[in-house]
Amino acid sequence: MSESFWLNASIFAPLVGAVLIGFLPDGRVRLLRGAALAVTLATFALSIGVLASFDPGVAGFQQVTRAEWVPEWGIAYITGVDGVSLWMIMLTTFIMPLSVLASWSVERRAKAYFIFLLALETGMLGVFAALDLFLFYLFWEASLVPMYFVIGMWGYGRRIYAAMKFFLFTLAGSLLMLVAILFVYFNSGQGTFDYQTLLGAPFALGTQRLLFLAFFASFAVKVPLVPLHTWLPDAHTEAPTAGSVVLAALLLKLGAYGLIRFAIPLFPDAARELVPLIMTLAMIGIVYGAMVAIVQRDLKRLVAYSSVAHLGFVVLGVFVGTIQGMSGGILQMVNHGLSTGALFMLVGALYERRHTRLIADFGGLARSVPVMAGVFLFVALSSLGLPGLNGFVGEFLVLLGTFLGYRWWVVPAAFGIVLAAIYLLWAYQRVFHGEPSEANRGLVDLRAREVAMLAPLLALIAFIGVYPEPFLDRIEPSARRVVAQLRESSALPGGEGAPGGSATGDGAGGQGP
Amino acid sequence: MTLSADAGAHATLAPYIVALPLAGAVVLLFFGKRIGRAAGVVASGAIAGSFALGVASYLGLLAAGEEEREASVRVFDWIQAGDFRVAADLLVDQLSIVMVLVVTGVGTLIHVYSIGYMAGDPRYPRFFAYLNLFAAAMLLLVLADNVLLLYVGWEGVGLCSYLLIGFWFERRAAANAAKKAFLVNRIGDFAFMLGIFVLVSEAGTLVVGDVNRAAADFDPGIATIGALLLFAGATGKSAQIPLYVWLPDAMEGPTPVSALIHAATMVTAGVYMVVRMGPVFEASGGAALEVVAWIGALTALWAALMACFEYDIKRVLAYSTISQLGYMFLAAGVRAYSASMFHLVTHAFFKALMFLGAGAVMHALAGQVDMRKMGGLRKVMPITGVTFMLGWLAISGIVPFSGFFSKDAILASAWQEGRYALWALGVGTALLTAFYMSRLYLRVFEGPVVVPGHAREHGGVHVHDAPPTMAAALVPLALLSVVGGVLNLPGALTLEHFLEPVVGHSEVPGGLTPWLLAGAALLVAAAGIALAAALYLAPAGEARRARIHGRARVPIDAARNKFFVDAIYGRAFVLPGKALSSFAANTVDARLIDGIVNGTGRLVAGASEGLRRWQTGYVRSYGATFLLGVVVIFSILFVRGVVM
Amino acid sequence: MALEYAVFGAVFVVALGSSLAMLFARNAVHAALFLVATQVALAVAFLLQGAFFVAAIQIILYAGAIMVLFLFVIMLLGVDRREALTEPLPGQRPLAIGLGALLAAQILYVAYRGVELAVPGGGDGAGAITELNRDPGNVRAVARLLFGNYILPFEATSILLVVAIVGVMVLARRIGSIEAAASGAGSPATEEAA
Amino acid sequence: MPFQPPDVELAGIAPELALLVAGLLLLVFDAAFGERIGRAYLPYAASAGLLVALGLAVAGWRSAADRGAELQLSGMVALDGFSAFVKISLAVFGLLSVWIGRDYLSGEDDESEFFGLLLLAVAGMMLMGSAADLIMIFLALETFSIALYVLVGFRRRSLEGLESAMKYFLLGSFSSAFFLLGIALAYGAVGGTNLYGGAALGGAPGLVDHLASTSGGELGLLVLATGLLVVGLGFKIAAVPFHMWTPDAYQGAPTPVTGFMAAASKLAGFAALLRLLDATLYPLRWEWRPLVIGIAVLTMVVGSVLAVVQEDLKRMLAYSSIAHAGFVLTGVVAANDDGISGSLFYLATYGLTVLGAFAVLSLLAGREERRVRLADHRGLFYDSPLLAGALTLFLLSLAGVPLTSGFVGKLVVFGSAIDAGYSWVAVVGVLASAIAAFFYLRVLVVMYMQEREGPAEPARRWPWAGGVVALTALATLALGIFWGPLIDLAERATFFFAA
Amino acid sequence: MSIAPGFYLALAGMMFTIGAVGALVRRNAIVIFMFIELMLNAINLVFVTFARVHGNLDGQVLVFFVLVVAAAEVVVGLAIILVIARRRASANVDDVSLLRW
Repeated sequence: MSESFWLNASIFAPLVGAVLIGFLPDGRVRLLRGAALAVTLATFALSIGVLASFDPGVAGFQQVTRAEWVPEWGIAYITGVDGVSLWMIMLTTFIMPLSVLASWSVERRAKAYFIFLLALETGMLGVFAALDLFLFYLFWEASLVPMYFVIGMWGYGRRIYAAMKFFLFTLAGSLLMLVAILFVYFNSGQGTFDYQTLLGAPFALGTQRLLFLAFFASFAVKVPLVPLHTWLPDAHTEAPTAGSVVLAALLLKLGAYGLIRFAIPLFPDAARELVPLIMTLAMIGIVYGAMVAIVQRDLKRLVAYSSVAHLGFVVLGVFVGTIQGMSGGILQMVNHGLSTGALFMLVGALYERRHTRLIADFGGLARSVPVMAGVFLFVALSSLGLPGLNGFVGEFLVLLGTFLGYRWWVVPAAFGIVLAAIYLLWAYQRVFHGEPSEANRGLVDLRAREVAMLAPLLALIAFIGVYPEPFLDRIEPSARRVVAQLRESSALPGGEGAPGGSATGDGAGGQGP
Repeated sequence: MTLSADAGAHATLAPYIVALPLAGAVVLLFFGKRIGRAAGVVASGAIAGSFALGVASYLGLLAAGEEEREASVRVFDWIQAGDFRVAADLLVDQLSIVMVLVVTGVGTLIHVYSIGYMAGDPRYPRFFAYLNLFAAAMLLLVLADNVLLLYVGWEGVGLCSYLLIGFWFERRAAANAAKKAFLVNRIGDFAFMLGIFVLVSEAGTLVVGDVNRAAADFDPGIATIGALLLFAGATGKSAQIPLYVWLPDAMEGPTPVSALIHAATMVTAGVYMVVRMGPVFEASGGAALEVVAWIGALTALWAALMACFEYDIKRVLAYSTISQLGYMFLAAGVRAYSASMFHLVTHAFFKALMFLGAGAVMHALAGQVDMRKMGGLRKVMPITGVTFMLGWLAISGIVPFSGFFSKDAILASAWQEGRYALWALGVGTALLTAFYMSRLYLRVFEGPVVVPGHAREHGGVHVHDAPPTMAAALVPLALLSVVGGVLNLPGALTLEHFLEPVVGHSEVPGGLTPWLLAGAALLVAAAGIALAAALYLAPAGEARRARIHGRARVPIDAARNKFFVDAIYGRAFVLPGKALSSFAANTVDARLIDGIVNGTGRLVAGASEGLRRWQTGYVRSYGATFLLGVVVIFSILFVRGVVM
Repeated sequence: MALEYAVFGAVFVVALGSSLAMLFARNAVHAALFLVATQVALAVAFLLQGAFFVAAIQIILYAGAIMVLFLFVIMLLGVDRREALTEPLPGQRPLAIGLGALLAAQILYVAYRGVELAVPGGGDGAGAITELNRDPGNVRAVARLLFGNYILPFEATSILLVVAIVGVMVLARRIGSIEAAASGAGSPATEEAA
Repeated sequence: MPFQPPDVELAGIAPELALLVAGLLLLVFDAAFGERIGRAYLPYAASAGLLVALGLAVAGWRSAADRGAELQLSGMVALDGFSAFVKISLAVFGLLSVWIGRDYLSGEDDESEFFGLLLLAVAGMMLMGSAADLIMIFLALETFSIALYVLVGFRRRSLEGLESAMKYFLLGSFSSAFFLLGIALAYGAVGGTNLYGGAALGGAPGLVDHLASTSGGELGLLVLATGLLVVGLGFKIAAVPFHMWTPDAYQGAPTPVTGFMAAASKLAGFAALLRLLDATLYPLRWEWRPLVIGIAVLTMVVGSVLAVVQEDLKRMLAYSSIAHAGFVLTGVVAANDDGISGSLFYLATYGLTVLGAFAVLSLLAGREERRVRLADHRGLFYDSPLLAGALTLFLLSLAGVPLTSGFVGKLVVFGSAIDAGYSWVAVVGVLASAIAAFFYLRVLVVMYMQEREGPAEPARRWPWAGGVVALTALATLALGIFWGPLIDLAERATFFFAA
Repeated sequence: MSIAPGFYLALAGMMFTIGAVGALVRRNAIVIFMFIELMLNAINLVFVTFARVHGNLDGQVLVFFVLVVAAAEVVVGLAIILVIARRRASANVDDVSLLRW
C-alpha cells in the first residue's frame, strides 16, 4: 500500500459511496442516512491514515500521486498534502459525518440529498488535494453544483434566489480564474498544468497583477471578502442545516485555501504589491461583517455575517506576511469551521424545535433548554475568541502577525473582537435570557443524536484552545514557505519586486529588533 | 505535566492550585444535577484545597532562600508560531503567592457563605460550578508566568463575571448587566491585547520576568503607549474611569458574587497587573505612571461622590469599591506598589465582609436593597451588624483597623513622592469615604428598627440573623479586617519587605511626617463620620438633609443619576454604533452592495427584455438588421481595405 | 464603337429604370414585368461583354422560366391585389434607404476603382474573351469548363435540384392536407382575395 | 485545344454520394411501394445510408492520414483530415437526428421525404466541409439550406412552422445574395474561385496562390469579398447581427430538425468559415480579425443576454446556440492550430449535447410540441428523474461546467484565444458564459426546485429518441472526462491542404 | 468591348442595392423575393464583367450556377409563400409574425 493510498482513497471514497447509495431504494430514509453516515465515517477513518502518515517536518508536499491524464495538454492527476491542506482535509472529513447527523430531519428525497452531499465532499477534498491547476479547477467547479442543488432543493423560503446567487457569484469569479489558468498554461512555456512546475514561471509584474486579480476574484467571492459577500448570508440562511454547516465550515475555506495555495505562490510579486488593498478589504470585512451582524433579526443570518468577519481575520493573517499571521490564519480556518459549523447546527436544532429563526421569537430558552444554552454559549465564546478556546489562538496569532508586520494597522481588526462580543452576546441574551414565553417553554433539550454531532466539535474547540501545538506544528513549515514566497521577490529578470520593504521590514522572522 | 528542572520546589504545587477548582467546576458542570445539594460542599472543598496548597506553597516559599523564592513551573507548550513562543508556565513568587492566598482565602469563605445564601436556588450546582471556574481563572491570572496566560485568566474571570452577574438571567436587568460587564471589559481587553502586541514586538517575549528586565531598554515612547494600553485594560477590569460603568450594574448578580468578584478579587486584577508590569510602566519615563496615578485619584473621588447619594446598599458598596480601587492605582502610580498591594489585601477583607453583610441583610429582608427602608438592624441581626460595623470602621480609616494602615500607606507614599495634589485628592476621598460608609452603616444598622413592609409580611418574625454558614464567613473576615493592618507593621515580616524583591523598594517618609499624615487622615475620617452622624443619626438630620438638598439640588441630582455618564455613553457610542450598524446592514449591504448585485441581474434581464423587442417578429426588420450588419462590416473593410 | 455606347446607354437606362420602377410598382404583376425588362437588358449587357451563352440562358431560363413561375404564383394568389405603399414598421424605410445609399456609394467607388483593385494597372481581358469566342467559340469554351473543371459543381446542382423537387413535393402535399384540414375544420376560407 | 475530361476521383465525395444514393433510393422506393409495405423500414434504411457514409468518411480520414491531404475533382474538394472530421461528425449528427425524428414522425405519411431531405441535407453539409472552391461552398450551402427550409416547415398544420420556414427562407436567400456577391468580388480579385489554386491545379488561379503572390493595397477587393463571405457564413452559424432568423426558425421547426440545425448546420457553416478564414485567408487575418472579434463578442453577449428572459425552451436553446456560435468564433479568431482543433472539438461535442437536449425535449413535448414552455417542466425531476437528469447533464455541459464535454470545449477555444494573445476576448467569453449559466440554471430550478401544478403528463416512451438521449448523455460525460482522444483527432484534423 | 468594365460594375452595384432596399421596403412576399432575384441578377453581371476583366470564362460558368440556384430557390420559396398565402389569404410578410421576442 503506497504512501499516497490514504489520500486518494479519502478523496474518492465519498464518490464511490454516492454511487453505491444510488442503488439503494429511495424510500428507505433510515437506511440511506445510515449508509451516508457510514460512508462519511469511513472517509474520516481513511483520512486519519493521511494524518498518521504525515511528516510534520516536511515543508513541501507529501503523499504525492502523479498520473498522466491528458498528456497532450500536460494535464495530470496530481494530488498531495502539505501542512495547509492536511488540516483542511481533516476538517472536511471530520465535519461531513456531523453534517450527515445534522441532516436527520431530511425526509424528502433523501437519496438525492445524500448523493449530493457525498459528491460535494469529494469535490472539496479534491480541491484541497489537487496539485494540478486543471484538476483543481475541475474539483473547484464540481463542488459548486451539488451545493447548488442542496440549497435549491432542500432549503427554506427564498432558496431558489439564494441558490442562484450562490452559483452565479461563484461561477463568475471562477470563470475569470479559468482564463487566468489558461493564460498561465499557455504563457509559462512549460506546457503543463502541474502546480509545482508552474511555481517558478516568471511573469512580468503587470501580467502577474492581472492574473492574480483573476484568481483573487474567484477566491474572494468564495471567502468571501466584502463587497463580494452578499451571496453568503442568503445562501447560509436559506440552506438546510447541513448545507449551512458545510458552506460555512468547509466551502468558504476553499477560497482562503486558494489564496494560500495558488494566488500567492503563483504570483508572489503581484500579491506583495496588492497586500495593502487586500488587507484593507479584510479589515473592512472584519468590522463591517460584525457591524452588520449586530443588527440582524434572523439568527442564521447573524451567524452568516459573523463568517464574513471571521474570514476577514483569515485573509488578513494570510496576507500580512508574517509566520504568525499565516499560521494563525490557517488555524483560524479550522477554528471557524468548528465553531461556525456548531453554531449552524445549533441554529438548525432551534429551528427544528421552534420553526423560526427570528431572534425576536425566542427568549428565555436557557430555562427550557439549559444544555443547549450552555453549548450555544460555549460555541459563541469560541467564536468571539475567548482565550482558552480555539478561536482565540487563531485570532491572536493573526492579530499579532499583523502588528508585527504592519503595526497599528491592526487596530480596526482587533476592534473586531469587541464587535464579535457584541453581536454574539446580544444575540445570546435575546435568545436564551429572560423569561421564556409560552411558545418557548417545554421545548426538548438536545437529543442524543444532537449531542453526538456537537460533542466532537466542542471537544475539538476546547482542545485546540488549550493545546494547539499539534496543529501549529504541522502548519508551520508550509506556512513558512508561503510567507517566504510572499515576502521575497522571485527571480524576476527585470529586478522588479520587493516593493513592500518598509511594510514587511520590521516583522522579520516574526520578532522585532 | 513536566516540571522544569530548575523550578523551586514550592512552585510544583502551583498547577494543582489552579487545577483543583477547575476540576470542581468541570465536575459540577457535568454532574451538577446528580450531585445536587452537595455541590456547595464539593466546590468549597475544592477551593479550600487550593487554599491549603497555597499555604503550603507559601510556606515552601518562605523556607526557600531569598534568592530562590521566584520559581516557575512549565505545564506544557501552548502556542508556537515562528519565534513567538508561549508556554503554559506558572510563576510562584512573593507577589503571586499573596494574591493566591487572598483569592483562595477570601474565596473559600465566600464559597462557604454561598452554601447558605444560595440554598433554595434551582440552579444551585451551576452557581458553584461558576464560582469554582472563577476561582480557577483568577488563580491562573495571578499565577501566570507570561502575559498571554495572564490574559487567559483575565478574560476567564471576565467570562465568569458575565455568567454570575447574569446568573438570574430571567431578570432583564441581570442579563443586561452581564452583557454590559462583558462588553465594557472587552473594550479594555482590546486595549490590553494591543499592549501585549507592543510587548511582544519590543521584548520578543511575554514571560513576565523577561519583559520586565527588557523594559529598561524600551524606547520611552513605545513603552508609554504599551503601558497605557495595558492600563486601559486595567481600567476595564478594575472599573476605573472611563470604563467603570459596568460595576454598579454588576450588583444584579447574587451578593456572594459581588463580594468575591466585584470586590475582593477580580476587580483587583488590574491593580495586580499594573504592579506586576511595573517596570514597563516605569520605562515610559513617568508619563504612564502619571496617568495611572491621576486616573486612580480621580476615580476614587468621582466614585465616592456618587456613593454619597446612592440608596441601594449594594451600589454604595460598588461605588466604594471603585473608589478604593482608585486608591490602589493612585499608589501604583506613585510607585508605591507594596502599599497598593497592601490596600488590595485589606480592601479584600473589609469589602468582602461588607458585601457579605449586605447579603445577609438582603437575605433577611427578602432581597430589599434600599437603605431608606431599613434601620436599626443591628438589634435584630447582631452578628451581621457587628461585623459590618468593623468593616465600616476599617474602610473609614479608623485606628487600628486595617483600612487605616493601608490607606495611610498610600497617602504617605503620595506625600513622600511630592505629589501633594494627589495626596489632597486622596484625603478628600477619605473624607467622603468615611461619610458615605457611615451614612450606609448608620441608616441601616443604627437608629430605630425599620423593616420593609413586604419582608415583614413574608417572614415578619423571620427577620433573623445570618445562618451559620454565612456567619462562618462573616466572622473571620471581620477579624481580618480588624487585624489586617499588622501585615505591614514595621518589622521583618512586613508585606512591604516581603514583596520588595518583586516590586522594588519604595521610600516611606521618615521623622515626624508620617505621624502628622496619619493624624490628618484620622481627623478627616472622624470628620466624615461626624458629618454622617449629624445628618443621619441625629434627630435633626432629616431637616438638615432637606436643607442641603434644597441648596444643592443640581449637583446632588446629577450624582444620583451617576453624573449622566451612562446616558452620555449611550448617546455617544451605543446609539451611533447601532445607527451605523443599521446603516451598514440596511443601506450599504441591502441597498448598495446587494443593489449592485441584483442590479446587475436586473440590468441583464432588462437588457434582455429590451433587446428582445429587437426581435420584432417581422422578417423585414430582421432583414434591416442584417443589412445594417452588412453595411457596417462593408464600411469598415471599405475604409481599411480600399480607401487606405 | 458609337453603337456600343448607345446600346450600353440603353441597357443602363432600361435596367436601372425598371429596377427603380419595381420599387414603386404597387401591383406585383407590374413588378414582375419590370424585372423581366431588367433581365432582358442585362442579357444585352452580357452580350456586350462577349458572354453569348449566358445571355441566352438569361433570357430563356430567367426571363422565360423563372419569371413565368413568379407570374403564375401571383396569379394563383390574385392578380389585382395591390400593395399599400405605407410603411407600418417605424424607421424601416429610412433605415433601408439610408443603408442602401451608403452601400451603393461604396460599391460605386469600388466599381470606379474596382478593376485596378483586382488587376494591377486595371487590365482588361476583353481581348482574351474575344479570342475564346472565336476559337473554340463561346458555347464550346463554356461547355469545356463546365464539364471539365466544374464537373463537380455541375453534378452537385443535381442534388440541389433533387432537394428542391422533393421539397416542393412535401410542401405541395402540405398544401393539400392543410386545405383539407382547413375546410374540414371550417376555418376561415382561403378564397378571400378580392 | 482538344477537350480533356477531368479525372474522376470519387474518394473525396464518397460519403456524399452514398447519402445521395440512399436518399434517392429511399424516396423512390417509398413512392413506389410505400402504400404496400409500410414505412417501418425507413429509419433503418436512412440509418444504413448514414452508416455507410460514416464508414466512407472514416475511410477518407484513413486515406488522408496515409496519403496526406489532396485536392480532387479539379480542386473542387479537398480530401483532408479536416473534411473527414467534419464528415464523421455530420454523419453522427445525422444518425442521431434520424433516430429522434423516427419516433417523432412515426406514422406520418411523409416520413420518406423527411428522411430523404435529411440525408440530402447531410450530403450538402458534408460537401461544405470538403469544398475547396467558393462556388462549391455556395452550392453546398444552398443544397442543405433549401433542404432545411423545407424541413423547418415540416410541421403539419402549424402556422408557426410555416412562418419560421418563410422567415428562414427569405432571410436565407437574402444572405445568399450577399455571400454570392462576396464570391463575385473574390473572383474579381483573383480571377478564379478556388481556395487554393496554383501549381497543384495546373496554375489555375486561387486564393492561396493569389495571396502568396500579391501584397498590400492590391488586396482591397479580396478584403471586401472576405467581409461578405463572413456575412454569408455568419448567417448560417447564427452570428449576431445575422442571427435574427435563429430563434424563430428553431422555435417553429419540428424538434428533431431544430436539433439537427443546431448541431449540423452550425458545424457545416463553421467548417467553411474555418477553412476560409483560418487557412485560406490566413494571410489577411489582420483585416478580418477585428471584424470577427467584433462579431464574436456581439454574438456571445447578445445570445447570452437574450436567452435570459425566454420562457420557451426551444427558443431559449436557440439563443443559447447563438451564444455558442460566439464561443466557437473565439477559436476562429485565434486562427492557430489550437483554435481550429478547439473549434472542431467544440462543435462536435456541442452538437452531441444539443442533440441530446432536443431529444429530451422531443420526448417531453411530443409531436404536438405542447410542453415546451419553462413552466411546463415544474418538478420534472420527480416525474421523470432519468430524463430530467439527462437534461441537467446537457444543460450543465452547455453552461460549461467541468466534467462535461462543454467545459472542455470552452477550455480549448478560450485557451486558443489566450494563446493567440486575445485574452480579453476570452474574458468577455467567460463573462457571457456566466450570464448564460443563469438561464440554464433557471431550467434546473424549474425541474428540481418547483412543484408541478396539475396532473403529471408522462413523457413519451420513445425507444429511439430515448436511445439518443442515453448515447449523447454518455458522450457528454465521457468526453468531459476522457477528452484526450477526441481532441487528439481534432488536432490531427487541422491539417489543411495548402498548395 | 470598349466600354470600361467599371461602368458595368457600377450598374450592377446600383441594381444590387436597389434589390437589397426593395427587399426591405416591400411587404408582398413575392415582390420581396423578386428583389432578391434582382440582386442575383446584378451579381451575374458582376461575374460576367470580371470574366471579361480576367479574360477567362470562369465567371460566365459561375453565372450558370447562380441561375440554377436561383431556380431552385424560387421553386421552394414560392411553394412556401404559396402555402402560407393559402393559409392566411395574404402574401403580406408583416402578417406573419407569431414568432417573436
